[in-house]
Amino acid sequence: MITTALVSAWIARFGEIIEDRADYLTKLDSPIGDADHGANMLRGMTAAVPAAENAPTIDAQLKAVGMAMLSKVGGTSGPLYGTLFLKAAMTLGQRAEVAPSEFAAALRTGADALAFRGKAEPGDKTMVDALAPAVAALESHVAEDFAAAAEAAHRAADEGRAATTDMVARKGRASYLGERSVGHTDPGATSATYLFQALAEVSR
Amino acid sequence: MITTALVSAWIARFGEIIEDRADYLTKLDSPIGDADHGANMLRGMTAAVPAAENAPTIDAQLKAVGMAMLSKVGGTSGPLYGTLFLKAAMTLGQRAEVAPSEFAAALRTGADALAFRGKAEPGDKTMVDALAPAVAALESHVAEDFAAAAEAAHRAADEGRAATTDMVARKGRASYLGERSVGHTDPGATSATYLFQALAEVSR
Amino acid sequence: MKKLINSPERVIADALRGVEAADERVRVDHTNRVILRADPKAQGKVALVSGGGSGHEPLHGGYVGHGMLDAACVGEVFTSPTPDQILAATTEVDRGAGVLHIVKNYTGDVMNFEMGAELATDLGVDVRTVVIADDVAVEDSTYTAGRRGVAGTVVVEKVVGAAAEEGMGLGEAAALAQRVADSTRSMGMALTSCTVPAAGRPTFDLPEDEMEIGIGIHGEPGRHREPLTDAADVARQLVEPILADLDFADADTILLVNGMGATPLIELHILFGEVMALLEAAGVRVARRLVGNYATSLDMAGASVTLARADAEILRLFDAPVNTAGLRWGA
Amino acid sequence: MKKLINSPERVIADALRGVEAADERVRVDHTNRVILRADPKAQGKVALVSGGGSGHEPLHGGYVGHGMLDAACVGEVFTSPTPDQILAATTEVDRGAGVLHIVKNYTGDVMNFEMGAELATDLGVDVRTVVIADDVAVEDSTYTAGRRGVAGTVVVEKVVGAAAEEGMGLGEAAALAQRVADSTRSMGMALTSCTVPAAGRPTFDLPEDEMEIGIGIHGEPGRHREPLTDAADVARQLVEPILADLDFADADTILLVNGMGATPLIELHILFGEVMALLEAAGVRVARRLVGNYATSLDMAGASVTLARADAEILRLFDAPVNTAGLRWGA
Ligand SMILES: Nc1ncnc2c1ncn2[C@@H]1O[C@H](COP(=O)(O)OP(=O)(O)O)[C@@H](O)[C@H]1O
Ligand SMILES: Nc1ncnc2c1ncn2[C@@H]1O[C@H](COP(=O)(O)OP(=O)(O)O)[C@@H](O)[C@H]1O
Ligand SMILES: [Mg+2]
Ligand SMILES: [Mg+2]
Ligand SMILES: [Mg+2]
Ligand SMILES: [Mg+2]
Repeated sequence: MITTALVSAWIARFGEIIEDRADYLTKLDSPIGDADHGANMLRGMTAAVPAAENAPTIDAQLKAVGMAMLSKVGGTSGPLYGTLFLKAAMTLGQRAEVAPSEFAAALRTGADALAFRGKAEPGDKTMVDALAPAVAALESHVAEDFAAAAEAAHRAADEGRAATTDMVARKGRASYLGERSVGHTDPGATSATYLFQALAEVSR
Repeated sequence: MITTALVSAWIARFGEIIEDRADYLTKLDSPIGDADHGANMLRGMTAAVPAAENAPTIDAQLKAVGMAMLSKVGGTSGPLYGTLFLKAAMTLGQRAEVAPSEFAAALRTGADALAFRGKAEPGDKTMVDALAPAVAALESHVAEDFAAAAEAAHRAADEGRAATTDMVARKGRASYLGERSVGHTDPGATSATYLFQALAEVSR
Repeated sequence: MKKLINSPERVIADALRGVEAADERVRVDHTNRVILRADPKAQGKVALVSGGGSGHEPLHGGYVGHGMLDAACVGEVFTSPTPDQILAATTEVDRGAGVLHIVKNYTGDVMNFEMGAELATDLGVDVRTVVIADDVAVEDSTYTAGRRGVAGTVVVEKVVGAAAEEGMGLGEAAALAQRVADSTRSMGMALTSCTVPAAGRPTFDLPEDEMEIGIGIHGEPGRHREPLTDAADVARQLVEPILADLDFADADTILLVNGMGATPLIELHILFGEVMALLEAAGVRVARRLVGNYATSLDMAGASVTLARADAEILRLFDAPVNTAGLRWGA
Repeated sequence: MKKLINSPERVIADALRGVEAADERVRVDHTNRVILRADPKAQGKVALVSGGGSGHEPLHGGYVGHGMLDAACVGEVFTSPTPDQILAATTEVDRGAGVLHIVKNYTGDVMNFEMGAELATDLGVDVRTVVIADDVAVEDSTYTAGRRGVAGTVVVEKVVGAAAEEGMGLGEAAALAQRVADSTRSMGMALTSCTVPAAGRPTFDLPEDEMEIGIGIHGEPGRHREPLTDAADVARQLVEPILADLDFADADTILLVNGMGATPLIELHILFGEVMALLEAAGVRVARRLVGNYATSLDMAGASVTLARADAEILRLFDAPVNTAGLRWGA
């Protein structure tokens, strides 16, 4: 079962990685963006980590993370990560434990809502390129073993992230560059990969 | 005798040296001034050279140079060089030839007027430190041979210029620096040295 | 990075403290990071809310005041404000006649204002939105996020601010805003990159002998990079794409030559002279002119040109009194 | 060197062409390089002439207009204008009531204005001169050229401009100018050097982690150089020497936080907040405030603080309507 303790650990670990990699994310956001993705994510996660820790149920934890992202981040990634967590929270009842399959389905719903909000499709060179394959992998492996599924999700995210490098951006700030966006890895796809890296690490 | 041809040649040669050394003069004016002395002198001499060429008498030539400096240069050096030439011109009648001693006396009068206008004394780290010894040397050697006198004037100017390096500035922009002006050669003393270098060269 | 700040984290909080101390026309809601008129509008008038990432000052906080904005939502540097900031501003300034959101076309700004508007609508506020997309440097195609909103926003805020002050209704004000937005085109260039405080280094490297044509106000790369030329050539490269994009003949226009933040006024005047010469040669009638730092990009050196077609109504509203820190006349 | 110019030689001519095209309030005498009011003052009123080297825009040309200057003489970059420019401006604006010259205290400016005044006096114009020396960074001793005139000049031009507009006579206006000048103190600092176009390289080198305290507006070195600190410390280093130099207690003051040209407004606001906090702690009453680029130094990054003691008359004149490109209110 997925517990509030696991969710707390997941969000805390995601926060740690973001803190560690904030400079790198901002660096990725410099040539094809506006040099703030690391700072944005850090601001959000600084609020999200304690909020998740103090919520009594999983849906309340995800909602707290979503609200933190929505109200602290701004920019493009704030409403998108906010949507991801808020919509995921809505699919779960007020429970302190949920089945792995329910949890995976919740994340898929969140990721779908994010893509809808951003009007982004896989291939547009956005965080969707990491998120969509990650939640798909999580769902398809969740029946076996959650740790393995989380690991598969992280691998899928990372492959999606890596694939953004050769893509022409069609959404967000990078799209202004057209063909010149090729050769740069998308910062949002990278932060999204960390989300699943954190999940894999705490699920081991 | 000093002829209009010699004065034309003198001013033209001064203009050439200024053109050649404008960057250097501006460089000298950077650490202890405002980085414009070369540009200032160049602007003035660009107007002064043809003006001197086209004037029929020596006093008219010197007046034309003075007016060019006064109306084209601005800053500190414009009124000062302007005063030098205008006051020198006033001491001479409307003649196409003057005796070397008259010429030397005219320059001394001009240099005195300049120092008076700038309220500067030798040792203040200004152009006066080159001009005052130069005109003194010119006057004291002019009885012998003008070429030698001009040569002596140039040597005296150059020694005066070199001595400004170790002085503490008490006039002009460099004075804001106080003790920190030590170690920098004064740009105005340097351009004034070129004036006597030109005179020595054309008098040979 | 050389900046007069206390720390990258405190930039916005400290700047808002300064705005509050410097500008008697406004008050600052520090919790929500909203700059509001000290002397609110009368009941029954449409209110204008704008905002966006910081770093573009005086846009938008410097345009809060009589005849222009009622509130500006202040995001982090180059980061759009959040929905709750927008909600707070919107409910605070509503005088029962509805609120117009003026939003620059960036994915983040559009999404956050969308969500803020939804929340305000849920609370019964009548909200309309106009999205400004005046930057001709970006191709407007389905393959991009669309054109960026840049300095033309100032013209929209000025004209519609005057209309709202006169009592124009929400629907009409939104339509007017759209009309001004549709009539406005901009194009920018950079000599140097900006440096985001939290990033600590320049967003992009621009060699000492190159310039970037078509730059965005967040340091987003432009159309292309090329050797640095002169003011006459830069003027041509900014004016030509604007004139190619919209017909400015047979109309009065408002011209804004805008500095990116680190460009001295003397250079903007040189550029202005070149732009005017080109527009005269092209037969464009310039009826109103602005030159200065109106929509900046932190410490970027560079400039943009904005041209707006202006009919008699737009000119009259542009000329109406305005009393803000960034734009003031007739009051 | 990265500048929006056509060539270093053409900077002033081109900028004047731009000023003429941009500002309807003024006309430009291109031969003499003088910026004049388009709509001259009425006969019988004292006229104000200022000027100096270029590169400090909007000082002085941007302050020509109703309620402030009648003419500004435009020198080359950082080079005082010449006597014939000053003569031309003075005779052109004299309305029979005499002309006040407002001169920043630099050897070149003082000498050229002196000679210009002599020439004008010869032609029968009644000329009085006030020399502004507000920069506390420089020791005022017989061993220096005296204190520099910097941003405090704006306050003098505004206050005396209003008085002249009201019809104050020449002697009284000169005395008022002296009184305001005597009540005004400034102190500046730089994060980076400026680059004079004709020089083509920065006037001084300032390492990436250092700042210069006490800088002049021509890039003249300051009091000392030290490691870059934060806005709170910079504010303290600018405010303390000002308060140590003149007693600002028991008086209203006018506060100007001025940008050197390349400092973004967001940083000036941060500095403003820190300055206000210090002044409040010191018991100084700030009655009027300005923040922005008012007296610049080309593309220098940095800022200065100016504080002026202001009695009721000075405040009233400061508040009087002014309509210039650089300062505008009440009109
Ligand atoms: N329309 C969109 N849909 C989904 N993701 C997007 C979209 N636009 C941008 N993104 C993602 O947002 C990331 C940038 O986030 P961030 O830098 O925080 O916001 P901003 O671009 O507003 O500065 C991009 O790297 C990309 O992954
Ligand atoms: N009071 C003075 N008397 C004589 N010479 C002076 C005085 N002040 C400055 N100078 C000279 O003027 C030179 C600077 O000239 P310049 O750079 O053209 O003018 P500015 O200082 O106005 O920029 C100095 O190097 C010095 O030789
Ligand atoms: Mg970004
Ligand atoms: Mg100089
Ligand atoms: Mg951003
Ligand atoms: Mg000078």
